[in-house]
Amino acid sequence: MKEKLTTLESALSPIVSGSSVAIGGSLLRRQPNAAVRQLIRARVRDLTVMSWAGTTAIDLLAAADAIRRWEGIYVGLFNYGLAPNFRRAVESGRIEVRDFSETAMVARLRAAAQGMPFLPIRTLFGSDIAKVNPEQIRTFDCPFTGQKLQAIAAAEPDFTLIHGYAGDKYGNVQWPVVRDTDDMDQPFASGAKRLIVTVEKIVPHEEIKKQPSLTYIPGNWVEAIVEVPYGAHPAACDTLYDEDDAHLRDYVARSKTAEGVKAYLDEFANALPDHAAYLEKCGGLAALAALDVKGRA
Amino acid sequence: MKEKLTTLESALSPIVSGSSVAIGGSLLRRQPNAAVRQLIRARVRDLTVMSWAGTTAIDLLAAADAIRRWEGIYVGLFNYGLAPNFRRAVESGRIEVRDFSETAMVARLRAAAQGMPFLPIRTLFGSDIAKVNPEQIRTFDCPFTGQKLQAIAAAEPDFTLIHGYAGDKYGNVQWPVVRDTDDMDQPFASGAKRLIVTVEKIVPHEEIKKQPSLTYIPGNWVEAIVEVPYGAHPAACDTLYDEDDAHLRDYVARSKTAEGVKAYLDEFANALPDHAAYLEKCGGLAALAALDVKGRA
Amino acid sequence: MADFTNNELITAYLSRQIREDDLCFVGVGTNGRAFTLAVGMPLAAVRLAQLHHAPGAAVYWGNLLEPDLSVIPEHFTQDTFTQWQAAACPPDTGVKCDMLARGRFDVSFNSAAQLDRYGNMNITAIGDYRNPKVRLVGSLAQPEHFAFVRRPLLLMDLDARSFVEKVDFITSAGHLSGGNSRREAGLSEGGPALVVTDKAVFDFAEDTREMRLKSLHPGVTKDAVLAAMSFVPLVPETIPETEPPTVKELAHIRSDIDPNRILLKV
Amino acid sequence: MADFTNNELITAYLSRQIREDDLCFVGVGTNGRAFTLAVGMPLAAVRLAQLHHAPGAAVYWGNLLEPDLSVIPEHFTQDTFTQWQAAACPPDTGVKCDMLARGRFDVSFNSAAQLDRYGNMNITAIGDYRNPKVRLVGSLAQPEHFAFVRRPLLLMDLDARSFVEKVDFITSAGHLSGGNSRREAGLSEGGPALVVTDKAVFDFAEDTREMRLKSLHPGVTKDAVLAAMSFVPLVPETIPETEPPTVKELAHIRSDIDPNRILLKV
Repeated sequence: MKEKLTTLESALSPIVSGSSVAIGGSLLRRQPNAAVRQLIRARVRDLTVMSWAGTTAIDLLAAADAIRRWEGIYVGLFNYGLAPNFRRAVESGRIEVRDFSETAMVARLRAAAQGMPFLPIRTLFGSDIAKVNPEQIRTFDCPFTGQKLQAIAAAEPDFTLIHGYAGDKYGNVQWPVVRDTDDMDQPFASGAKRLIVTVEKIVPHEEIKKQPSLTYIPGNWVEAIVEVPYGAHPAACDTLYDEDDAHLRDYVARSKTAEGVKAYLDEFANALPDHAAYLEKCGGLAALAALDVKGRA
Repeated sequence: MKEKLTTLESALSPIVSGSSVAIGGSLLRRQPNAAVRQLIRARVRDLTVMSWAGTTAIDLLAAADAIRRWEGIYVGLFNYGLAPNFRRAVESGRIEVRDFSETAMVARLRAAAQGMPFLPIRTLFGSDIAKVNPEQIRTFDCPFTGQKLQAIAAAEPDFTLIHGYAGDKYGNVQWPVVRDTDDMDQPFASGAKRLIVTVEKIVPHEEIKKQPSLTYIPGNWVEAIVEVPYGAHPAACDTLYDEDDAHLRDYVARSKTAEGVKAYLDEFANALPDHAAYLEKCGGLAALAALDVKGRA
Repeated sequence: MADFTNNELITAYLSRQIREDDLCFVGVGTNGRAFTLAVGMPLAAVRLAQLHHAPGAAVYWGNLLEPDLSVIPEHFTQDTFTQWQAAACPPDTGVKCDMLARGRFDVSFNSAAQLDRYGNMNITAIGDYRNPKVRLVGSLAQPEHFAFVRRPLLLMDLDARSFVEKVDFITSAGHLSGGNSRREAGLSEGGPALVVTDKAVFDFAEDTREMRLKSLHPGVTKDAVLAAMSFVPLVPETIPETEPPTVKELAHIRSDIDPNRILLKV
Repeated sequence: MADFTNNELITAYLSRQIREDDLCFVGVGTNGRAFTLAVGMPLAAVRLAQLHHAPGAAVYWGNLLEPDLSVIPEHFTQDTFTQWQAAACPPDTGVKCDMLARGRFDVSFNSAAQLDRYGNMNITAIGDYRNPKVRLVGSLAQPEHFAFVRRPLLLMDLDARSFVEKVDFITSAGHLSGGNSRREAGLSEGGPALVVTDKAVFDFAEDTREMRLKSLHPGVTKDAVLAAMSFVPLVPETIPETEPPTVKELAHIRSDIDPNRILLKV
């Protein structure tokens, strides 16, 4: 097996301005926020970003003016309301959006995983989602029944970023048996061209290979793996730690203005050399442990 | 939740001559053989049978002259050679076959699960598998790229039969964390119209709901669930018991002739009232325990 | 009258829409009043149906299929969801999408920023899509609900900004421009069935598919309803009162389902 | 010569076809000589490549991705597979199919009941499809291997019944009728790369795509090869000898990989 363990800086260095990037996680779970802060530090711009239910990762990138186009099912802050910076950027015309409903986005991810240029659905008849996007959503006739169907173009991002629970140095990433599965991280990984994974913890391969069915991202699919404890902060990593309510409230408050969030980004991303410094800035591992939920090993 | 626990006889009684039935398991794992012996006892005929890598279940049904048509990726007896009774029936013209390669069969199952009349692949250009089956495999043009693709018709069996590890009375079936996953039981279940599941053991719902991510067949999809210990015998149920080598050798030997296997079927299916009698006929639970592998609870 | 709250009235009403063995979609998000509308009353309504007349009714909530609704925790952080017990927790959300497209859902609970005369809804953008006045959250599975669920139930507070003549963006196609237009667009029958608000209940006329006042909540006048809408719905000659909760229903809600007023808080 | 077995020769030859980071498909089935061809020599060849020159080479075997090949058990019952350790064991076989269709595999090991001049193969039926003389197993993922794997390697004993002018049924499309016919049918480049037999190795001519004698195993004559085939392949003027295993390769095979002769038994 090939060793793929590296640093956040090195793993993300291929992502340059203008790249397309799929971002995993869903709602306040497993947002790859440590990776996103590194992209912000690296001053990457003009990204095409794809997501499932995106929250902090997308809004942080929007705040940093790193997104040119977004495609996905949702951007918001879950129970913290609309995504303030994403919203501001869309309303000001800086971010172009293309919406996909859930079956449509699922079709896009599965098409990529299956090596197909499209998959069919029949959800979006009559919806303006299809009307505004003839480039990626087209009506065609079923070759068997003749009935009208909608072809949804495959999602083919240059890079895919996922934050996971635990992995080995070969890039094999495992999930716990009991977990919150309300996301599309495995389908995102299945269809990825260049897959970069951050995990809470690197564990020995000997542990991984005892329970191979817990590996949801095989190392064979992975280009680089990085250990970033609390890598989803201020969002949660289910089974390990909860969302940081105080931090999120502060983020929302400071995001009321572009200046406010600029100061936030300077403080929590740009002024810091790396993820370790971010953790210190957030009070260090001792303070962050207050977010831990039972079960964190 | 709705209670779905019943007997093999009652669960299978809706399957009548002429029905189409998808049969789960793969190679010598989790063949729903107890259910198949019940179908044989019930003298069901003219079935259209779909399978992944079918072995004992398909060959037993063929031996009983219960199959009119088969569609799938493989029928054989794995390391016990070709499937003698299936082979005889196909060669004599009693069973009509339509072959599907693995991506084609996967497309059929996923199409059914997704409520689609077809899914696209691009595997079978130049293959006679497509040439002999224009009813279910058709070339069409990608609505985006214009490239040639092949549409594979959804698998829409009337019934789906799966043998699983453990379930509750509501039909929720769970797998162990470490298992042999080389099969398509979950995709078969996802696309089923009427899903009938046999399991090695009925466990309390309280056990199931503690680890909901181990439920691979939600009770919501299930019409009936039946407890049949050693329900895959003489095939294996991975993590619980191995294949019965002596029984399989005897079966293969007796299957050399139609008369031979007729006697086998009389002895192990027709002459017996139920699965309990079959287990007794095979030496009872004490003898069968010799097949157990470590881990059987 | 008034020995029950408006939330109790709505919850009991919704529960009566749920039939034996129905599979119901409930969302997970938001807080405050939006939580009550999107999560609290729907969960309470299904639980009430389970206890009252539909023991086989089930919920798909987040990615939990048939979650145990017998105990409701005080707070909903991530770990609350992680540890929630359920019959099944499929490997990813794609399974739920497949079940939607396959027509396995009977009921969904929906709400929107805008809803129009024909039950088209908008959670995507206010104003022009490419240059929006307000960018909303996107679409989630709301288009799927209107396309595939047998009886989508809308649950929204009546408000002239939300109940508009024509939505700015059709996220979910309801009855489109009425009549047969939904079928002509390629959608199956179905679409939004009922709109349950804090003041009244609406359905959609069988022929024109226009929104129609179906019942007024106890103490609410027709004029109060019309004043809170930007279009005039069909109004029948006689409008019945929304049937209030029974003593038994109230007892279930108060004692068994939501004793700590988590679900029906605001 | 002859201080190595034919199986060792083939295994070492195959291992040299495997390059660093190659992902290789290996089957799981059968017993006796068929096991050696389908499972034993392929597994041994990949393991040899890992030890010798391609530490990043990987196997997808059954539904195990990167199984631990460092210890080979005596018997292969179901439980042997169940307990085999690996980097990953995806939720169902569909994941492997997707990886095939996505072009993630570099090498596959294949064998067939019939193989023809253009590398088309048949594991479905001998005789007429609808009225076969012999019904075989079907197709499995053999069509996928020839359609999507970069370098499919055929591993078959040379036999006039197997090496036929034209297969009765094209399960897997090889180079079809030669020349550009494979591309014209809609398939990507690729298709069968090498045919490794117990007597000789074949490749396919760059222009006509006809099977071509590439090397003779030590001690085997051209005539012995042609006598074991039902068609005459392309035969170059000079035919090199199949390169024998090195001392180092033999040591790996005998001491590290297959000390108990499970994989290269028959």
